[in-house]
Amino acid sequence: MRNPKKAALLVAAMLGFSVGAHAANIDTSKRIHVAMVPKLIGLSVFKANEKGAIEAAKKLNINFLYTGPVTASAQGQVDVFNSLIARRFNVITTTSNNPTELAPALRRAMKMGIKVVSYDSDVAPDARDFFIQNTAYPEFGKALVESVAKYIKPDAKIAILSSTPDATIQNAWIGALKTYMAAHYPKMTIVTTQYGQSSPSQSLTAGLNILQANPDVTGIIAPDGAAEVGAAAAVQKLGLTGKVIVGGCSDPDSIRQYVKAGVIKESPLWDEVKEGELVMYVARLAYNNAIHKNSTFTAGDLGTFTAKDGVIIFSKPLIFNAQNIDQYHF
Amino acid sequence: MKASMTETSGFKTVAPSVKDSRATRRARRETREITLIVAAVVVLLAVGAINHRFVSFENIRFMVLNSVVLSLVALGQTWVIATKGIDLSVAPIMGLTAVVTGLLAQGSGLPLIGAFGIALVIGLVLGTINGLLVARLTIPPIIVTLGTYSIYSGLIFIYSNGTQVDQVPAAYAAFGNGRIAPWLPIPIPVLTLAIVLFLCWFALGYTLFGRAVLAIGNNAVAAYNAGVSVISTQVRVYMISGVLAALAGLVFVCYTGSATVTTGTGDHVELQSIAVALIGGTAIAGGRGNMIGTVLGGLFLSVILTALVFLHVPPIWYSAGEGAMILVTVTLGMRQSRAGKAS
Amino acid sequence: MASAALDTARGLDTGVYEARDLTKRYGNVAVLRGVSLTMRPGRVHTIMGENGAGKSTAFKMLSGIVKPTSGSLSLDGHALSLASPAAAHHAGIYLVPQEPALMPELTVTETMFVGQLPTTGMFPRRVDWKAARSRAVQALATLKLDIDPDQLARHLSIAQQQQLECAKALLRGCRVILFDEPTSPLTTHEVERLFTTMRRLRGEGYTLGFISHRMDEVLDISDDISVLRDGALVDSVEREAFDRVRLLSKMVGREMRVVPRRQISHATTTPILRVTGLAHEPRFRDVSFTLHKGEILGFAGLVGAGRTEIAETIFGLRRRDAGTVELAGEDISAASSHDIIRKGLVYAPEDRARHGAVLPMTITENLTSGLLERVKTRMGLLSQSDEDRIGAETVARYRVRCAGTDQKMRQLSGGNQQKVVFGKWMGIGPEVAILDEPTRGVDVGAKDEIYELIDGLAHEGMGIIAISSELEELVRLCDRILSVYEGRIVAELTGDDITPERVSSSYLTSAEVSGR
Amino acid sequence: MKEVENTVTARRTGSRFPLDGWERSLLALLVVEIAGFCIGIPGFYDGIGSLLGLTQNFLPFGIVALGLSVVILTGGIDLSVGSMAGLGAIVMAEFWQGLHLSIWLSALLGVGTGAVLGWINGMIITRLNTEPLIATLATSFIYGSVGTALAGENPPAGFPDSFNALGQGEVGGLIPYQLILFVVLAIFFSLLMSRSAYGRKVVMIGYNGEAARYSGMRVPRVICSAYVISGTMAALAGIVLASYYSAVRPDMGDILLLTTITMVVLGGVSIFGGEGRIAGVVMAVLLLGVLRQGMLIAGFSDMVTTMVTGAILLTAIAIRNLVSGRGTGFALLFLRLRRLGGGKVPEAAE
Repeated sequence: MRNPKKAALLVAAMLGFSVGAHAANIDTSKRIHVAMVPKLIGLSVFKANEKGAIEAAKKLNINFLYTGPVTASAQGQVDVFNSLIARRFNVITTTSNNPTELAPALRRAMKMGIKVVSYDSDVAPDARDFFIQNTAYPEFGKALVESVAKYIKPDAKIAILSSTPDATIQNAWIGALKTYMAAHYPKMTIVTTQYGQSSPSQSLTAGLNILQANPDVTGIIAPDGAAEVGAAAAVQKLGLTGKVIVGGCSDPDSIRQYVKAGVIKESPLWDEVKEGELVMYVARLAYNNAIHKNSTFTAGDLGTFTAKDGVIIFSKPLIFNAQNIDQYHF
Repeated sequence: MKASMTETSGFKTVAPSVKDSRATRRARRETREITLIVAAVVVLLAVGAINHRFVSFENIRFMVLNSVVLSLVALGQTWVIATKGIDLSVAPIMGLTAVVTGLLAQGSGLPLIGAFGIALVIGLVLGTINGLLVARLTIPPIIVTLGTYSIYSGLIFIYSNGTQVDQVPAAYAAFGNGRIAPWLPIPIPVLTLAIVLFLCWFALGYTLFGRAVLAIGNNAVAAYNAGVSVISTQVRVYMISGVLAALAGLVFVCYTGSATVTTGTGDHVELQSIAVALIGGTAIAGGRGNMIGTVLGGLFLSVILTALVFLHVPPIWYSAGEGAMILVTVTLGMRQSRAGKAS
Repeated sequence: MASAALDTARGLDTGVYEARDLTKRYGNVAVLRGVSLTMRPGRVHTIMGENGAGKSTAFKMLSGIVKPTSGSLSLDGHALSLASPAAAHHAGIYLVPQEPALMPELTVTETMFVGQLPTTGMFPRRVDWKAARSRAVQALATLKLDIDPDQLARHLSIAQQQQLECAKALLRGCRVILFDEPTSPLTTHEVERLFTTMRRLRGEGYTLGFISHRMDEVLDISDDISVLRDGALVDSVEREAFDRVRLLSKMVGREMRVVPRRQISHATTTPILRVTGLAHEPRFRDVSFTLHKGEILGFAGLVGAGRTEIAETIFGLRRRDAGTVELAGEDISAASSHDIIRKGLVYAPEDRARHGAVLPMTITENLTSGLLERVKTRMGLLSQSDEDRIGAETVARYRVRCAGTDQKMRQLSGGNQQKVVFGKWMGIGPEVAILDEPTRGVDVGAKDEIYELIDGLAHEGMGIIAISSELEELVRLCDRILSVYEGRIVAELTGDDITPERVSSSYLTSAEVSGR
Repeated sequence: MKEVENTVTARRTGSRFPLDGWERSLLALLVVEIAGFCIGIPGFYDGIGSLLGLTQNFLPFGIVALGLSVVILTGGIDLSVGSMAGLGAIVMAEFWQGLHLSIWLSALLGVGTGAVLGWINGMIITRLNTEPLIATLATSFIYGSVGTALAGENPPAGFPDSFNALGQGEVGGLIPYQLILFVVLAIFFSLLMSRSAYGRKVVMIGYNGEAARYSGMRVPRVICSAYVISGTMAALAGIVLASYYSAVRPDMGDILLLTTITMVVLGGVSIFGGEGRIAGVVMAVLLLGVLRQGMLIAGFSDMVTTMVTGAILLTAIAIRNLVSGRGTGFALLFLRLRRLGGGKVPEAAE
C-alpha cells in the first residue's frame, strides 16, 4: 500500500505548488453528472447549498441536478439514489435524513463506481467517499452555548428545543454543547429538552410550552432551523424579548427579524452557499481521483481544505448577529 | 336557499324563539360539550394545582391560540363527516394557501385583503374538485381525497419550488397576533375562529343547507326522495371544507410568520382534524355534526398536550397521549350514545 | 278493462289521481303492462297481487320514484310528469314506503321537515324552528299520534315511523297518499292503529292508495280494489262487489283450492329439542316446549309476538336471561350459534337479504357458508370439486332454477333464494331446523315446492319448527301448533284443532282477554 | 333480475382463469408500462437482473398491502400499519442489540410483535365497538410513541450481512429475496382469500356481517384476526425494510400508509368490504411500484411521481365506477338517483 500514499503525497505537493492558481489546475475536461440530494426539497437551507453548487458547477464543467424527496424520508432519498444509479450519474452528493438507512443504497452506488460525497449530515463512513462537515462539533457546541450564555447569568436555567429525538447531527451538537457547558458554565442547567419535529408550528407550540411550563428559563438553545424560529417566535409572542435569549442555528433569512428585534443575539451557522460550492469542488476532485481520504486540496476561491479520514471540515462557525446578518441572504 | 312554504307560510315569526327551538333540539343534544368542558376544567384544575402557571391567563390564552388553526380545519372536516364523507386533502389545501399567500406577501407585498381573496379562491376551487369527484363521479370520499391529497401537495412544490416563507408583512403579523383592541385582550385569530364557529353553528342548525347536510348523512336516498339536492349539497360541503382549510392556512402563515412545503401535510393536519371532529362528538357514520363540540375538542386537545409539558412527561409520549385521548373520548362517547339508544 | 267503469265517477273534491296505460320495461322484461288506475278522494284504493305482480312498481311510478316507459298520469285532469319524488310531493302525491326512510340522528320534527323546513327572515334566512315545531305538533295532533316531536327518530318503532310518514304527507300538503305494503312489518294492534289513521284521512277527503296481500285487511279497509297479475290489471271492483274467492282466483290466476291438511304425520315420540323456562326480557318469558323427531311444530302468533326472538335465543344469537335448551339430551343453552350448528340445530332467518344470504356471493358460496368444514380441505384449501359437487347436488335436489352454481344469489328469484338457504342448512344434516317465515317473498308455485321439501325433511326424521304468519301455511304444514302471544305460549293445538280459524282465534282470544 | 329457465344445472358458468376483468386490465397496463419504460427510458432496462432488482425498492409496500387488503375486505381500515412496521422493526433491532439474540430469532419476535399490536387493534375494534378508522388512528399515535421511546437517540443499525441479504440480496445475483418472499406471500394470500375457509368468512363478513353472524360465524374473531394479519404483515414489511436499510428508525413506516391504501384500492378492493381479489392488489403493487421507479429514472421528481399516482388512482376508480358499474354499491345507488332525478328537482332545499 505504498503507491497510493505516494501518489497522495505527490498530489498534495502539486496542490501545494499551485496555490493561487484557482480552478485552473482542476481537470475539467470531461463533463460529468453530479446530483445533489438534500433531506427534502423545499427547505431554504438546502436551497442555499443549491445556489452555491450551481455557481461552482458552471466553473467545473458539471451537469448539475438538484433532486430529492418531498418528505424527509430515507425511503424517498433511497428511491432517488436508485434512479441516479440507473441514470449513471458520476457523483452523488447528499445530506442524509438518517446515517444508517441510506448506507446500503450508497454502498451499491459506490460499487458501481459512483463517487459519493455527503455534506451537512453524514451517512455511515463506509457508504461515502468524503464527508463535508459544516463545522467541527466541539466548536459548534461552543458557539451554540456562547450564543446564549454570554447574555444570561452564569447560573441560568436553559432549555433545548431540537428537531426530533433521533436527529443525528442535532444530537451530536447537543452532546458537544453539554460538554462545553459543563466545562465553562458549570452552574448552568438544562431544565428540559423538547422537540419541534422540524415543523414551524410544532416548534412554536413547543417553544410556548417551554416558556409557560418553565418560567425560570432565561435561555433557549435551538439547534434546528424550524426550532430556532419557533422558539424566537414564542419569546416574542409572550413579550419576553430581552428576558429570554434564544440561540441556535438557522438560515439568516428565517431569523433576520428576530435578530433585529433582539430576541436572538447571535446565531452560529456557516455559509451555506459557499458550502454548496465546496460540495461541487469535492465532487469534481473526487471524480478526478484528485483527492484522497487524507489529503489537502484547494477548492478554487474557497481556499485550502484538509481531508482527514475522508472528513473535510468546511469552516469555523459563522456567527450571525445584528451587525452582520444583512450581508447574508439565503 | 328557497323553501317551499306551502300552506303554512303564515307562521313566519319575527325572530326564532330561543326557548322553543332549544326544546326542539334538546333531545338530540349530546352531553359531549359539557363532558369536554368538565374534562378540560378538571385537567386545568388538577395540573394548575401542581403548577400555577398552567392556569395563568397567558397560558390559557396560548392554549386557545394554539388550537385555532386545527379547529378551523376541523370545522370544515365536521361538515364533511356529517355527510358521511371524509376529507384527507385539507392538509395540502392548508399548506398550499399558507405558501401561496405567504410568498406573495413576502415577494410582492400582497395586501392582506388580497390574501383573503386568494385563500378563498384556492379553497373554493380545490374543494369543488373534491366535491365534484365525490358527488358527480360517485367515487368514495376517502379515495377521492387520498388522490387529491397527492395532487394538491404536488401543487405546493410546483408553486413554491421549495422557497419558504420566513417573514410576513406587518399587517399579516397583526392579523395573526394582534388583539381586538388594547383593552380587549382577545387575539384576532380567536375572534376569527369564533366568527367561523358561529357561522358554522348557525348554518348547521338554522339553515336549510345545514339540515340538508344532516339529512344526507343520515340517509342519502331518503333525503333525495324528500327533495334534498344531494349532489349540490355534497359539493358545497367539500367547498366549505376547502375554504376553511385555506383560511386555516392563512391564519397559520399570519400567526407563525412562516410556511414551508411541509406545512399542513408534515403535521398530519388531515388526521388531526378528523380526530378533533370525532372528539367533539361528530359521528363518523354521518348524520350528526357538532360544531361547538369540534372547537371544544380542539381546545381540549391543546389543553391535554400542554398539560403533558407541564407535567414533565417526556416529549416522545405526547403523541401516545393524543392517541389515548382519542380512544377514550370517542369510545366513551359511543358508550354514551348506545346507552341513550337502549333506554 | 274494468277500470273504465270507475272513470265515470269523478268526484268534485280535489285529488282524483289517474294513471293511463302505465308500462314499465327493464330491457326486454315488462314489469307492468298498460295498467290504468283511478283513485278518488275520500276512498282507499287497494292494489292486490302476488309477489312480482307489479304492485310496488305501479306505486313507484305514481310517486315519481320510477319513470314509466310509457303511459300518462293526471291529477284532477291536469297532466303530470313526475321527475322525482320531490316533484311528486310538490304536486301533492306522497308515498309511504314499506320501511320508512329513517333518519336516526334527527329528531321527529327535523325528520318531518327534511327538505321542507319553514324559514324566516330575509337575510340571513334561517330555519324557523318555532314554526316547524308548532306545525309538527299540529300535524301529529291532527292524526292523533302520540309521538314526542323532540325525540330522536331512531327511538321510533316501525309503526310510529309509518304514522310519521302520514304526518309528513300532511305537512307537505299532499292530497294523495300511497301506502306500499305498510302492514307487513306491523303487529295486528299496530295495523289497527294505522287503519284508524287511514280512516281519519279518508274522512277528511284524502285520496289513499294501499298495497297488501292480506285478504282480511284488504276487505277491512278498501273502497276500491284492483288486482294485478304478471304486470297486468286483471280485475277492478268496488266495495259492494267484493268477493274473497273471486279476488283470490284472479290474483293467482287459477281456482283456489281448499287448504289441504297434512295427510301423513312423521312425528315420533322421541324428544329431540327440549326448551324449559326460556326467557329474554322484555321480549318473551317462560317458554317451554318439547320437539320430537320427525315433528313439524308451528309457531303461530302476531308479528312482534316474540317468535323470532325465541328462535334466535335458542340458536344462540341472543342473550338468554333464564331457562335451558337441550338438544338430544345435551344442554346447549350457553353455546354460541357457531357451536350449536355443529351440534345439529340450524335456524333459517326471516329476512333473507339481511340475515339469510349474502346476495353478492355465489350460490355455492352461500350453500357452504353454514358449515365450511363439510367441504373437504386439502392443505387448508377448500376443495373446489367438493364445493361444486355440493352445489350441484343441492341445486338439483331442491330444484333451484339457476344458470349455474356460480351464479350470484342476487340474480335469483325470491323462491330460489329461499331454496338455496334451505339447501345451505339442510345440507349439513341437522337434527333440528327452525324455519322463520319459510315462504316469505316466495311465489305461490314455489311455496308448494318448499312445503314438500319441509315435509320430506320431517320424513327423514328431522325435528322442524316453522314460524309463520300465514295461517294457511301453518295449517298445511304442522303436526302441532304453539300460539305465542306477547312473549308467552298461550295455546297448543293438535290434530283436528288445526284449522285457520282456531289457530287465529287461539292468539286473538288471548289478545281480547288481556284487554288489547 | 332475469331468471334463467334451466332445469339442468350447469356446474359453473365462469372461467377458471383466476383473473377478473379488472385484474386483466391492470395486468395489461403493467405489461404496457414495463415495455414502454424499457424502450422509452434510458437506464431503465439494464439486464433482467436490474429490472427485477428494481422491485426491492417497493416490495415492502406490497407486503403491507397484502395484509391491509384482508382488513379492507372485512370492511375495515388499518391506519396503524406504518407505526406497526416501525415498531416491529425496532423491537427486532432491540432484541438483537440489547439482548444479543440471533437476528433471525429477533426478526421472528418482531413479526410476533406486529401480530400482538394487530391483536390490540382488533380487540379495541371488536370489544369496544370502536370504528376501525378511529381505533387505528389512535393506536398509530400510541405505537409511534412506543417505537420512538424504544429506539432511543441512536437506533440500532448494522445488521449481519446474512440478514441484510433479505432486503438487498439476490438469489444467484438475479432474483431478489424480497421478490421471492413477496411472490410466496402473494400466492399464500391469494389462496387464503379465494380458496380457504378463512377467506370465505372474511369476504362474507365484508359483504354482510349480519348474514355471517346468522350463519354461525364467529364474526368478532374473524375481524380481530384480520387486524392480526395486517399487523403481522406490517411488522414483516418493517423487518424487510430494516434489512433493506440495514437500520431501523421509528418513523420509517410512516410513508407506507397512504401508498398502500392507494395500492389496495387501485387493485380493485372495495373500500366498503367484500369485493376484490388479491391478484388485483398484486398487480396494483407492481404497477405503482414500477411506475414510481420508472418515472424517477426518467428524471421526474418525486413530486411529479406522487401527483401522477394520485391522478391514476382517481382516474382508475372513476373509470371502474362508470364503466364496469361493479364495486361500490353506494356509487351505483347514486348513479341511479341521478338518472331518475334528471337534474331537475323542483323542490330542492337550496
